[in-house]
Amino acid sequence: MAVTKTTASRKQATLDAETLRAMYRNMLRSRLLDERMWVLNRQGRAPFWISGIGHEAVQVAFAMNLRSGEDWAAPYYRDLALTLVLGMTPKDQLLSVLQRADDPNSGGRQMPAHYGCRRYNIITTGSPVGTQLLHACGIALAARMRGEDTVTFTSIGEGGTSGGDFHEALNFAATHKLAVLFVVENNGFAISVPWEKQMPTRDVADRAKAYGIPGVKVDGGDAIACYKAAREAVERARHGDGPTLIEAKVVRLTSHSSDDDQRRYRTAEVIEAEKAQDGLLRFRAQLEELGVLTAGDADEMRAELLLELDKAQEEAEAAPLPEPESALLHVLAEDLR
Amino acid sequence: MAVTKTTASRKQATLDAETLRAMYRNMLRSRLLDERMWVLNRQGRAPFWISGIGHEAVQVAFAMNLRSGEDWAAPYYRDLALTLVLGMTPKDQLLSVLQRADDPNSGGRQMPAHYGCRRYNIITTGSPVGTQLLHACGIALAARMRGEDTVTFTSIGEGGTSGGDFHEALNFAATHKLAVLFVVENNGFAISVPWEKQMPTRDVADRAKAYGIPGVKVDGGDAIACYKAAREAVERARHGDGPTLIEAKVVRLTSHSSDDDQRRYRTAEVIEAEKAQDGLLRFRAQLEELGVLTAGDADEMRAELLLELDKAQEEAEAAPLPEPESALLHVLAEDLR
Amino acid sequence: MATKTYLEAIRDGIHEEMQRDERVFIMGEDVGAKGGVFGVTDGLQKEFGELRVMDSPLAESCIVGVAIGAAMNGMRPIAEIQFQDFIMPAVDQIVSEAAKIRYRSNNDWSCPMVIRAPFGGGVHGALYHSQSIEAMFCHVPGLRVVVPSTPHDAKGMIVAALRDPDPVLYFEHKRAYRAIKGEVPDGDYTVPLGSAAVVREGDDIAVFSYGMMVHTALEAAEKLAADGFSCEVVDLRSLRPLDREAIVRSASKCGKVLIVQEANLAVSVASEVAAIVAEDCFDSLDAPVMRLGGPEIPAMPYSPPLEHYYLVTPDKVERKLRDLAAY
Amino acid sequence: MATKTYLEAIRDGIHEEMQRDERVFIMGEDVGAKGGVFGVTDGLQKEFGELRVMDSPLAESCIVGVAIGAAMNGMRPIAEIQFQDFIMPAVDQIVSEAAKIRYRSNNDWSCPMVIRAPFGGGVHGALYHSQSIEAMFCHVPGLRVVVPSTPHDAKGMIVAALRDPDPVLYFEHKRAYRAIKGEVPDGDYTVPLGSAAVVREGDDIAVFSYGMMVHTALEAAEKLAADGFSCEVVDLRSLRPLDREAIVRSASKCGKVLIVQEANLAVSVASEVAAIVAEDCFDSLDAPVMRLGGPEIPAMPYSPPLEHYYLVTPDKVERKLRDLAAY
Ligand SMILES: Cc1ncc(C[n+]2csc(CCOP(=O)(O)OP(=O)(O)O)c2C)c(N)n1
Ligand SMILES: Cc1ncc(C[n+]2csc(CCOP(=O)(O)OP(=O)(O)O)c2C)c(N)n1
Ligand SMILES: [Mg+2]
Ligand SMILES: [Mg+2]
Repeated sequence: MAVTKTTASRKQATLDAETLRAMYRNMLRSRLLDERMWVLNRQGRAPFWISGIGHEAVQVAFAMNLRSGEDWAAPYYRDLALTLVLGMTPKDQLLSVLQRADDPNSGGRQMPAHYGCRRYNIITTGSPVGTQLLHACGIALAARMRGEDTVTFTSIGEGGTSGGDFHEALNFAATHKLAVLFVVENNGFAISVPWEKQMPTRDVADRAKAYGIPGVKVDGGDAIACYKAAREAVERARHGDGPTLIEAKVVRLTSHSSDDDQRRYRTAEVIEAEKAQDGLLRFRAQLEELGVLTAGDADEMRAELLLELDKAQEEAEAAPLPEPESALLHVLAEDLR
Repeated sequence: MAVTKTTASRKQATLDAETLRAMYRNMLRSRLLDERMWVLNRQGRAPFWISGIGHEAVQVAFAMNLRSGEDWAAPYYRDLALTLVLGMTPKDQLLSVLQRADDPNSGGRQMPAHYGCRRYNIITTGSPVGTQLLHACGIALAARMRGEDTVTFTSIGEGGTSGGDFHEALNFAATHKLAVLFVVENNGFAISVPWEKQMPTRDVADRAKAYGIPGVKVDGGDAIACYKAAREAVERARHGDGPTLIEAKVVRLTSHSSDDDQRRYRTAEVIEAEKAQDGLLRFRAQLEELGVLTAGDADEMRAELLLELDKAQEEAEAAPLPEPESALLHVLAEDLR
Repeated sequence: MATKTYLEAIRDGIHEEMQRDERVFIMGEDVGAKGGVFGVTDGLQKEFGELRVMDSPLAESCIVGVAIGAAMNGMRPIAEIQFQDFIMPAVDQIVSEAAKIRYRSNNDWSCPMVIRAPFGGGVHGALYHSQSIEAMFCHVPGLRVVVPSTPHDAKGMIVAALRDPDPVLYFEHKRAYRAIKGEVPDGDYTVPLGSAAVVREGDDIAVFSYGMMVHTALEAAEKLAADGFSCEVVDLRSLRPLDREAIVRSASKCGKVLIVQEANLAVSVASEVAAIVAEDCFDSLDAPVMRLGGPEIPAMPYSPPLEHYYLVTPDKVERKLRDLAAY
Repeated sequence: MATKTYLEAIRDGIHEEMQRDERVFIMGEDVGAKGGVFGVTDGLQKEFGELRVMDSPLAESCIVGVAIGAAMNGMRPIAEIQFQDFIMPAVDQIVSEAAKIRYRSNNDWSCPMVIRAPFGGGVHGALYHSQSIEAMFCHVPGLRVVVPSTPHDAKGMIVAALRDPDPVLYFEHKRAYRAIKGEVPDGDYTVPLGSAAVVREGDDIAVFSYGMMVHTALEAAEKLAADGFSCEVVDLRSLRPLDREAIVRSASKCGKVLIVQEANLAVSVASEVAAIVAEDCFDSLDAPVMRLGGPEIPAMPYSPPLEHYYLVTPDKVERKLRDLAAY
C-alpha cells in the first residue's frame, strides 16, 4: 500500500537491448511528429496543437507493455506517443491536425489530440477532463463479466485529479479490484495553475492511500524506470490483483497548447532549467553509456523516422477535407436529422 | 497525518460532571423527539421521517464544541441532535414533520430532516447527497477572507464519501487549510448497500491520507470519546491548522427511513445485535458508573423532556398549513412569477 | 395477455431482455437485495447474480460513466438513477460523453445504453423526489428521451431501448408505477422509439401530453365528450426526437391545440411542441396554442396544500379545454 | 464614453465592482497570473491579490459549490467556468443547489452569485469549445440567465448581475470578445436583468435573437432594408426570464416572426419564444413563426467545412427573412 519509488538501476538488468532500442525509437518517433505539429501550427496550417513533448517515456513504457488491440486504452490529450506504439500512425495524427475527412480519431470533427481508434481499442476521448477514468472502469468491468484477462490503461494530468470523476473512478476500481492502470502524468501545471494551488500534497501517488491500492511514483524522465513500473502494474492488473495508481513526474516542455504562452506565468529561467530533464535526451545518453545505441544508430533512426514523417505529411496534406453536409451524419445510428 | 484512535478513558478526566450531564440530556432530548417522529409517522400524520437514532453522540459532541450562531453548520439529514444543541427546538422540527407554514427549515416545502436555520448559521440543505461539503468550504473561505476565526461543521454518511463532491471538498479545504470539520457518520449502510460495495477500505478515516490532513476514527457510541475528538478538531480548525476528517463509527438503529424496511437486506440477528451498541444506553451506564448521574436524575430528565415534547407537539399541531398560492413565493427575491 | 402494473411491465421487459441477452446488466443504488427503492428490480439479483445486478456506490457520475465504458466494450448496461432529481451529478457523463460518442468518433464508437430514472410528483416526494426535468435532456442531440405512459408501452419501450444502438434516457413516472394498470402482451415485442401514439381520436382539440399527464388529459377529454366536444389525445412517448409528423397531423386536423405536462413550461417539451405547431400548422389553426404545466417554481413542495397547488389536475385541464372549445 | 471591446467592457464592470464592493471575488481555472484563457481577468490578481482572484483546482463542481457557500456567508462570488462546455460537472450545484436555495429555505437563505462562462462557436473551437447550451439552464426556475451582445450591455449587465440577490448565469459569446466594439459609459451604471431591447425598429418582421446572432440579424436586416422591408430586431438579453411583453409587443406589431440563435433548436430558447408568440399573438400573425438555429448535431465540428456548415450566417438569416417577407 505504501508509495514505492522505483529507481532505474534496479531494473536495467531486466531489459534487453532490443527493447531499449525500440523504446528509444518509439519516443523519438513521437517527438519528431510532435515537433512537426508545432511547425504546422506556426505555419498557420494547423489552428491548434497540444503537445506530449516531455511526457513520452511513461506513455511508451505502458504502451509497450499492453497487448495492442486486445488491451484497452482511455488516454488523454498528451498521449501521442502511446497511440503510436499501439498502432496509430503519424499520418493518422497528421490527418487529424490538418482536419481531414480520413482522420481516424474523429474525421476532423474534434480538435487534434482527442484520440480514439476502435481498431486498437483506443476509446474515443473528448475534451472534458477526467471522464475517461470512469470509462476505463466500465471497460474493465465488462472484461471481468466476460472473464477476459485484458487490462485497461487510462491517463490524466495531475490537474485532473482534483475533479470528482477521479475519485469516483479510483473508488470503484479499487472496490471491485478492476484491472485498470491509472496513470497520472504530473507536470506540475494545469495550464497556468501550479500544483500547490490544485492539491495539498506534492505527490499524487499519495491519493492511492485513500483506496488501499498501490501508489507508485516514478521519474517520468527515466525511461527504464517507467518501463519497469508499467510492467509491474500491468502484471498485477492482469493477474487479478486490481488497479494501480502510477504517478509519473514529467516536464511539460512546451506551453500548455498552441493557444497558450507560458511566459505569462513562468520565468524564463525555470522554463530553461526544465529542458535538462528531457527524458529523450537523458535516455539517449543512458543508452549510449550502456553501449546499446551509438551516436550513428541514433542519427540513422532519426533520418529514417523523418522520412516516414515527410511521406505521412505529404499524404495527409493531399487528403480531402470533409464534405460540409457530412456534418449531419452519425448523430444516432439511424442518422436521424 | 496518521489515523489516530481516541479512546474514552484518556479523556474522561477532562470533562466535568456538568458537561457530561448536559451531553446526556442533549442526546436524550434528540432521541425522544426522534421516537416521537416515528410515532407520528406510524399514526399517518407524518408521511415521512428519516432518523438520527444511534447517531446522536457525535452530533452532540460537535455541536457542544461550536459557538452557536457564530460558527457554521452544513449538516445532513441525520443531524437532528446537532440542530437541537445549536438552538433549534423540538417544536421547530415538529412543525417541519407536520408540514406547517411556520417550519423554520423550509416552511413545509421540504421533507423533514432537511435542516436549515439562518439564525443559528445552519445553512439550508437539500436532498442531493454531498453538495453541502463544498458549501462548507465556501463558508470557511468567506470567513478566511474577512479574517474571522469561525469554524464550519459539515457532515455526511459513509455512502456519500463515494461521490465526487466529497473529494473536491476535501481537496479544496486541505489545499487552503480551511477551518472545516468534515464529520462522516459511518453506519455501514447507504440505504441497503453495505460498505463493502461502496468503498475499498473499511475506514473512511483512511481517505484523509489522500489530502495530508488528520483522519480521526472514533467510536460514535462512545460519547466521551466523541466529545474529545470534536474538541480537538474544532481547536485545530480555529487555530488555523486546517481541516480534519472525523469518522464516527455509528449504528443506524432504524431502517433507512420510514419508506424503507431493512429486513429486506439485513438479518433479524444483526439488527438485534446492533441495539447493544446504542450510544445512549452505553453513556447512561457510563455516567451512572462514574457517579455523575443517578437513575433518579435520568428519569427526572426524561420526564421533563417529555413534557417539553408534548407541549411542542400540541403547539405544532395547532399551527396552520401553508396557503396554497404561497407556493409561488420566494423563487427570486423579487418574486418573479 | 395479462393485466399488469406499469412497474411490473418495466420489470418484465428488463427480465426478459436479460434472459435473452447476456450483455444486459443493471447498475445502480439499491438495485440488488432491496430491488430498488420502488421495487422495479425486485428479484433480479437473485436470478442473475451480483455482477449483472450490481449495487453501485452512491455516485451518479460513476454509475453512468462506468456504464458508458461497458457499452463501448460490448455490453448493454442499464444505469439506474434512483430519482430523476439525482441525475444532475451525471449530466457531464450523459451530455458531454454518452451523447457525443458516436458523433465525435465519426461513427467509430457507439454507446448503446439505457439510463432509467423515476420522475414526477404527487407522491409527497417534496422538492427533490418529485421533479420533472426531462426538458434539460430533450435539447441535447445524440440522446433519445422516452417516457411511456402505459404498461404496454413501458415494456415495449424498455425492450426497444435495450436494443437501440444509442443512449436512451427512459423516464418512468413514479405515480404510474402502481396506479396505472393495463394489458401487457406476453413475450417479445417492442414499441418503436421516436413515435407518438394517438390514444384517443377526436376532431375539435388536439391534446399533446406524456407520462402520467396522458391519463389526466384522457380524464378531462372524457368530461368534454359529455358536452359534445371531441378531443384527440396524443401520447408523445418520445420526447427526443419528437414525432413531428404526428404532432402536425393531429394539430392540423383539430385546429386547436393544448399541450399538457407536469414540468414547468419555460423552455420545455411543451415549448417545442408549441413551436412546431406555430411553424407548421399556421394555416389550420383556429385558436391560439395553449399550454398547461407546473408553475415556474424550483420544484414541487412537500406540504399538501403546496403540492396540490403545483399539480396539473384533470380539473385544470378541463378548464383549459373549455377555454379552447369556447374560442 | 470610450469605445471598448466586449471583453474590455466585461473586465471594466468586474474591476469597478471589485473596487466598490469588497465582497466581490473571482474563482476559476487560470483566472490569476494568466488572466483567464481569453484575458477577461487580466491584471485583476495583481490589483486584488490571490484571495480575491483565486486560481481554483480543475473541478467545476468545486468552483460553483464553494461560491455557493461563500454567497451564503455574505460574499458576492464570481465563479468562472473556463468554457460553457465544461459547466456540466457543476450542473448539480447550479440546478439542485444555487437555484433552489431561496425557495427551499422559504426565503431564509439566498445565493447571490454570478457564474460566468464563454460560449458559442466560429473560433475553431471544435466540439467542446464552441457549444451554446444555455437552453438547459433556461428551463430552471430560480436561475437568471443573461447574454449581453454589446459592450454597453456587457458592462451594465455584469454589474447588475453582481448586485442581484439571486444566482445569475452570465454567458459571454467568445467571438464577440474582440470582434464587437462599442461605446461604453464611464463609471457606474447597470442594465436591468430581465428586459429585452429593441436594437433596430421596424414594421414588417420581428427578429428575436441574442448574443453574437444579434449582430448577424442586424446585418441581414440591413440587406432587406435595401429592398424596402423593415425588420425590427430584438435583443433578448435575458433568456430566463424572457421579457414576454417585449416579445409580444414586437411580434404583434410586425405580424411576422423569425427567431435566430446559434444553438440547435429543439427545446431551446427559440422554442419558448415561438411558444409565447403562438400563445399570445394569434390574432396578429400574418405568417408562420420561423426559427433558424444550428443543426440538430451534438456540437460544432472542428474542420472548417463542417464548422462553417454549422454556423448561422447573415446569408442564412437573409434567406429566411426573404421567405417570411414573401409569405
Ligand atoms: C472539465 C474541464 N474543465 C476545464 C477544461 C479546460 N482545460 C483543458 S486542459 C486543462 C488543464 C489540465 O491540466 P492537467 O490535468 O494537469 O493536464 P496537463 O495539461 O498538465 O497535462 C484545463 C483546465 C477541460 N478540458 N475540462
Ligand atoms: C445524489 C444523491 N443520490 C441518491 C440519493 C438517494 N439517497 C438518499 S440517502 C442515500 C443513502 C445515503 O447513505 P449514507 O451516505 O451512508 O448515509 P446514511 O443514510 O447511511 O446516514 C441515498 C442513496 C440522494 N439523496 N442523493
Ligand atoms: Mg499538469
Ligand atoms: Mg451510511
